Amino acid sequence: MPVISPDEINVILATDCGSTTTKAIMIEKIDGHYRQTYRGEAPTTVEEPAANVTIGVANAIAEIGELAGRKLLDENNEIIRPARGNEGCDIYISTSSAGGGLQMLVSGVVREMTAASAKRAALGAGAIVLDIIASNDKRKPYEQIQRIRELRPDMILMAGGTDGGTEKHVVQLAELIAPAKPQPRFGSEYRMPVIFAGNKEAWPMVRDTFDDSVELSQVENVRPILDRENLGPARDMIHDLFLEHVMAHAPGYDKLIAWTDAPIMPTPGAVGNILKTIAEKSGINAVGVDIGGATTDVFSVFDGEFNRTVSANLGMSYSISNVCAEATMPNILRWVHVDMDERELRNRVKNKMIRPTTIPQSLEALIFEQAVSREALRLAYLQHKEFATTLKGVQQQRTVGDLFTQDSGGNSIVDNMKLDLLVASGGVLSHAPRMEQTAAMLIDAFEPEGFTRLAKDSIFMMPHLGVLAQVHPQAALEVFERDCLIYLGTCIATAGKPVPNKVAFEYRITGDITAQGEILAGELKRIPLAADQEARVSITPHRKLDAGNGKGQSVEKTVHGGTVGIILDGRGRPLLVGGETGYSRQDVSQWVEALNLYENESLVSSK
Amino acid sequence: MAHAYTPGLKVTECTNLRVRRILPISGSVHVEKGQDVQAEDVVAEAQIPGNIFPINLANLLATAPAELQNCMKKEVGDRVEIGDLLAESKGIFGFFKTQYHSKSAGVLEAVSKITGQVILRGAPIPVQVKAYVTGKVIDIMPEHGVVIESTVAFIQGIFGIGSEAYGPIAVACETPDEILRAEHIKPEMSGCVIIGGARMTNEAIAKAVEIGAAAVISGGIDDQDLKNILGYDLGVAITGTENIGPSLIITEGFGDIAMAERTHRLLCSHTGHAASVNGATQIRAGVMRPEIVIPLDQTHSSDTIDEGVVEGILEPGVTIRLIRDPYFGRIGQVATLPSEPQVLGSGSKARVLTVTCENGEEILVPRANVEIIAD
Amino acid sequence: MQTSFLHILKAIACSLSIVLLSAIIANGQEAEPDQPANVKELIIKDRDWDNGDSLIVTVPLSDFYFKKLQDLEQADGHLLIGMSEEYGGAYRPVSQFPPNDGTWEFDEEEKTLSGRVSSLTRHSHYYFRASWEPEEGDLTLLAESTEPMQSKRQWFIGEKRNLAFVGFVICGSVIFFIEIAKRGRPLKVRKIAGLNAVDEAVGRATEMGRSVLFVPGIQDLNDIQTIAGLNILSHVAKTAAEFDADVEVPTSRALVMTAARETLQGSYLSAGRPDAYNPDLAYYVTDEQFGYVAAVSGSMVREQPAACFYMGAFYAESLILAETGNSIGAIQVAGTAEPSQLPFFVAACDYTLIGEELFAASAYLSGAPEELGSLKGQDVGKIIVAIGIITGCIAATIDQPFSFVLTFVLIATAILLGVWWILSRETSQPSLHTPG
Amino acid sequence: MTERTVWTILILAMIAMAFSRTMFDPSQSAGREYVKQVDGEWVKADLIDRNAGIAEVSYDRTAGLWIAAVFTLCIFSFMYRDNPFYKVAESTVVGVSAAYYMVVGFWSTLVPNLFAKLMPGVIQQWAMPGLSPEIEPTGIYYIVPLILGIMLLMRLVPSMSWISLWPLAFIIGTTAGLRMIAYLEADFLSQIENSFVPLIVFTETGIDYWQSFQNTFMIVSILSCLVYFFFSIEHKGAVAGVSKFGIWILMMTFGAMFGMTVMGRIALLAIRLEFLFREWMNIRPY
Repeated sequence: MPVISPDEINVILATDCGSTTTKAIMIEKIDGHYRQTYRGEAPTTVEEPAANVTIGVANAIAEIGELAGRKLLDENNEIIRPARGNEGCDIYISTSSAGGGLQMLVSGVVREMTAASAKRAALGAGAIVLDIIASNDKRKPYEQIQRIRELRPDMILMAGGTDGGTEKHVVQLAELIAPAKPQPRFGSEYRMPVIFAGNKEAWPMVRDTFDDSVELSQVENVRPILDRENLGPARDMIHDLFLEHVMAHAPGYDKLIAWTDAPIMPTPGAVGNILKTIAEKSGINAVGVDIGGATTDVFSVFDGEFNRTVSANLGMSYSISNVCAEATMPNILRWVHVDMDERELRNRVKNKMIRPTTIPQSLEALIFEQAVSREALRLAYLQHKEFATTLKGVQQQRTVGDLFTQDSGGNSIVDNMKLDLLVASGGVLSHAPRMEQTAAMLIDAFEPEGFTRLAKDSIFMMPHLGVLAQVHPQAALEVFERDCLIYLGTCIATAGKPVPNKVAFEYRITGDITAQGEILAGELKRIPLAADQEARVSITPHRKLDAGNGKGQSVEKTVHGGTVGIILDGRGRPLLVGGETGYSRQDVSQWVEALNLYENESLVSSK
Repeated sequence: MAHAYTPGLKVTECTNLRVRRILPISGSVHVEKGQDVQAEDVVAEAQIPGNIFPINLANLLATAPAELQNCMKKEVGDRVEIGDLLAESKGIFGFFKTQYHSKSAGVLEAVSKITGQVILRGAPIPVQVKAYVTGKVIDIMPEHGVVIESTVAFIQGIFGIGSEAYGPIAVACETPDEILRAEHIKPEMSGCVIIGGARMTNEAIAKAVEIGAAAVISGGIDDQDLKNILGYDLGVAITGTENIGPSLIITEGFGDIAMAERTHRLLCSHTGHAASVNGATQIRAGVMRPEIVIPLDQTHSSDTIDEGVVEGILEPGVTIRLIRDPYFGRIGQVATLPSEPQVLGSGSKARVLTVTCENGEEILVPRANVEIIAD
Repeated sequence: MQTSFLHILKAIACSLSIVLLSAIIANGQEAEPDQPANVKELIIKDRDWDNGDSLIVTVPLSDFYFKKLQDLEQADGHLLIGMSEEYGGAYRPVSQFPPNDGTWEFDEEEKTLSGRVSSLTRHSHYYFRASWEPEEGDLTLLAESTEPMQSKRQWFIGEKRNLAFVGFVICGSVIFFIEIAKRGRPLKVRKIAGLNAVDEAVGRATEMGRSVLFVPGIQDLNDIQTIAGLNILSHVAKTAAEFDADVEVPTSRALVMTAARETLQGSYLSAGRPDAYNPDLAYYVTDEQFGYVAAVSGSMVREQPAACFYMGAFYAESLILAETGNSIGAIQVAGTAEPSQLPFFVAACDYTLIGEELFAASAYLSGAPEELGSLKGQDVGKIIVAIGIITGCIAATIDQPFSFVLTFVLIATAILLGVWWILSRETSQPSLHTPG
Repeated sequence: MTERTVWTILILAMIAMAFSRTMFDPSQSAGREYVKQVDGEWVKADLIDRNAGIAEVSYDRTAGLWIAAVFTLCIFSFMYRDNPFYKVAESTVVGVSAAYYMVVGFWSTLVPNLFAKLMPGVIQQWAMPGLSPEIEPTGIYYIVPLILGIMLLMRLVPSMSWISLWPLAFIIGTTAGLRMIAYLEADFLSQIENSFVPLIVFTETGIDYWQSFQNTFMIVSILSCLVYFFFSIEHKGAVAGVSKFGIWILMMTFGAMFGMTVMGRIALLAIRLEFLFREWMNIRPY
């Protein structure tokens, strides 16, 4: 790969090979700033008949080339580098989630401890974790072996034991995995990569347990002592092996690897990378979500702690039926303010599942789909909160005074009150006809508290920027701030259960706009504030509610606008909708009206 | 752009079908290149290593794992039967010996010095791969499988449950819009591939299970009925391992929907012919649709297709089916393909096309919501 | 554990029936026909509803003495009851009137005075004499019994009816709640801080390749705390079995060791890992308190368990154990009902179950209907205590009889509860409906 | 290496000191036990007896004194860390006490309470000469504990170990039953009764405010502690406040008890040190 100094980079080409489409973007240096300029798309060509990923990549790049009037590919369909005049680009980078991305099996001793660390390492590296084998997963050894056999992961990560800790359990796990002889997904052309990131003293025994049929490697322990996690080495090793083994055996990837100027990253890993970089640079807590057809990824950075979860079967097309099964129909329909026939809907859901590419045509279908997405996001976030916890198994240092607040480890580090930025991406969120709908879905599903800025990834270029951040962080940051995010506005909400018919909070806005007033319990109000505007908002909540400074304490902050503006949310947290105690359908209709979510008056009033 | 790629389901009267029949692990192939095979012939066979029975012998004998080696009465590699003395502890002064008699049969595979675990491996599990379609072996992948080619009538369904099944075709519903009810299913259809019309009812499926049908094929199914049959709400469209008796295939979708006229006609024209059916569906990357394969007697000269996704080109005049509400299930012809995206009722902008329905009505739908009915 | 407890329950039932049967037989033997007193002077009756240690002596009095005794101001002497094992033998005084110790009663119509004579031995024959003992001068024999009298034991001791009532209410509510729990009604128990730490502590031990130490106190099996400790052991051991970690249980009583082994085996069985059970892990050390402590803390320092549980009755050893555990960096969870030892555990352990939380803990952990029900029943007992204390204090304050105040307190409580119930029905609705 | 040297020197020095003290103690009482004979029994002699010349050194008691002192030091050595000296002391204590309790159990429980009841004749001849050889009428009932005991021992026979569950159940069951009555009576009713105090104490001159406050505070404390131990209600809202108060009361109690017990422990330590300094080494500050 040619080494170019970052200053000389003017034209950057980035692709993301998804499982169905390959998306390419071009970033150019204009007036000293990096801007994203053109984008192209083409179907991914990993599977038959093309069976060569570079064809799709070339098609997408060709589209950019046409749009930009720039010659990017030569006669052999190879990328022209470096950029010269109106030809070529300086660097080319790519991510990949084609063929289902990187699928891993992880193992650890205690499910909540080393196995959780191993899972975090794998998820952080951008993998989908197929299963976790742990000593206490309540399965019998033969069931575990059966499971290992059934799965066809791309890679296995073994953890377990602190350094100097248990050897017995670690070797026992190895004794389960070795005889099961796991088969890699992409045929038998290569040996299954197995990474050992457990008790280093157990390594010789683990090594003896495996024979030559696997590619065994060792990295530093993910949990050298129980009180500390060390995920970096394992993540790096996963990336290396992903390239070396998994990618290299997918059709056409050898060529793609040769093209790129930076190692290919799994798409979710790249998204996490950019989010982490942004949160670090701006000193904020951020949550990102990518809701796809089959899975929903949630990324969070709280106090510098990065976490990612993949909710494998929560998605809007392939998995839509599963969302309905998990959330149950009544929970979905509580977000719907018009009458719908449940039996009919069930069949529609299944039809969407078997024909996942269809899009809602009628308003009614859109309303339903957005209701489903609220539940999918809510469930995914719930899973994320359960997973993103402080470490478990840490000895507590206590004084006598602590006796009566005996907390244990493993509390969620996700705190909606501390959340500063919520970024949405994925079809149903990005392609919603109105930004208000995106904002409403985010607020209803994630229930942000206090002051939270909402944004959406305009054309899902976070993966590209994630890889770019590795080679050229400055360019990645500039593009992220200028072109990647479309700010929707700021949600201001109070935590706690508001007293019905009482004022939830009073607000006073100064700055580019001025306004003041009261928000009643259960009320939702939108105040327009454009993306380039700023305002100072002061909130005085009811004495039972908390806006960030404690119950009844007022909070003042500067907020940024967006296409939607400021959303003042007096519905309280947790947000209870439906059922007999929650907000009624009438309330939901009022919210729809307040945010002007859907145009069709006849539908809105036909409740 | 005057055309677009859309998914479509193959419904072909006559085609050359190549199927790859691959073993999950390497084994032996029983046929030779050029050989004619019947659908239910076993073409390849492999032995999956047997189940593993880990036994924590060190604990059972109350000895240290390191000493376990000395207590073993069987060597690694020895055959162990149920009740065999597997190990005996040394005891004190030759007294108080503890014995362990094996509770499972297998081959002693390993004795661990660290964990005190002994691993017995049960008898290998044979896996057989059948030919699936009657045809000719055209390629052999040594130790892995074969490719079989056959001239067939080939019909893809949209969704199915259950795995491979074989049987003669028996028509239960004479018209494609007739709902498949229990009374349509006769006892003589036992072992047959039953062809229904529109939705298959819960009772009809129950009857099919009762008489032991090989498969039931119909236009649609109600989600509630599917839930009743499976016993759970299907979340993800990855099927093939269900074991309800007959394999079920729906050709159009969920709800009250008639089977496509052409599909029904094709299936009826092969009444009595042997068919191979596979209900396995996987709607994910690497999509797999259920299929009905009816081998034809004589070799026709026609296009060769591989199993897999079929893509067609959307052009004016092409017959399509609308696959999304509010027009779900309607069939029509592409009238125009406006190149500019248009705003839909939902407020979204999307690429659209206009369709002339069978009743002459012209409607505007997003291109994503149509499906080519291939021929 | 479940199965062994079933066995134990069955065993209790059988043993009880054996004991009852033998008691009935024994009682039948001792019942002898009543000898009617043919001499009329003293009427001796067995006292009803007692333990068989007292008789009622009724002294028929002449008008002279009756008046004299009724008017205490005038009495210039005592009525003395003498008792002897043989007729005409040495009568020793066993009771006198006045003063009235609360057992003496006048009968105006019959002109008699009845009193109780206690601390008698069953099966023994007694003769009585009632004499007048003036302040100065000799005794005057007023009446005597000529036939021997025996005291008899009844099935129930009437005086303890309060106890019986409270016992029945508490046991009844325990059984009631057990039945409710068995019918599948979810019984909520509040979170007990520190219990969730069991998984964490055992997990830590597993990961670090160390053992889990469980000390069930230093008392024998007849201490209820030891039993509660063993109940918690069953949960700890089950968790450990799932994690495949070793639980070491040094005991200071042989019986506790036996019970601990039983518990461990049951836990390993119910965790589906009977092969991982190693009886040697529960062992007897010594009965000697400090010998035991020395051995346990020695082994703690040597084997460095990563998790230590102290559940049961502890005395002076609590601080030694807890400090040793703390020094080796183990997660420690303690629970005891010995008030004097709680401060040490609180100071040195990560989590402490205080007093009754120890007993509640096993119910909370298992969620078994029997245990949850008994916990709920005990809560009923606590309500009784609270009502009793409040009533007693009010009674003491306004100087009225206890039962009188109790009536009012109960009525007030009932009214308040009723109002609360009605109000809560109106305002609150069932929680968010989540079907499926 | 250096550590070992240091410790060797220290220990040798200690031994040397102990011996030199024993040798050169001016009163000749360090490291020795004197005895005198009173009515044919040997009892401990004090300084006066020695001055009177009726005491003599008892070698076996002196050995006992040294063993006690050395073991005390061995146990103290645990304060530094685990070491072989501690292990020796620990094992000895454990072994001796276990054996001791076994013997005690046999002679003070089994023999007089079981065998003596069942076969007094044999026991009289063999172990308890004071016993009446006649079997008591109730003696035969003791066959039941004997059978239960034997059943308990069935644990040693693996195939019949289930039998031992029965006596175990009997023990647990009867204990629970007996304890419950005792508990209800002693802890439940009597404790309730003891807390019956007037909340407002009237005296002849009016209200005794201090006493009233004390009583009220006590009752409120009891009730709030009771709320803390009430498991049916989640600690939220008002209940949380009350139980928090209960917690504070508990904490104060714990603090007081902590102090008291620590004082007790220090006294124990003092006794041990006193033994070492005075009885063993005869070092007295006066």
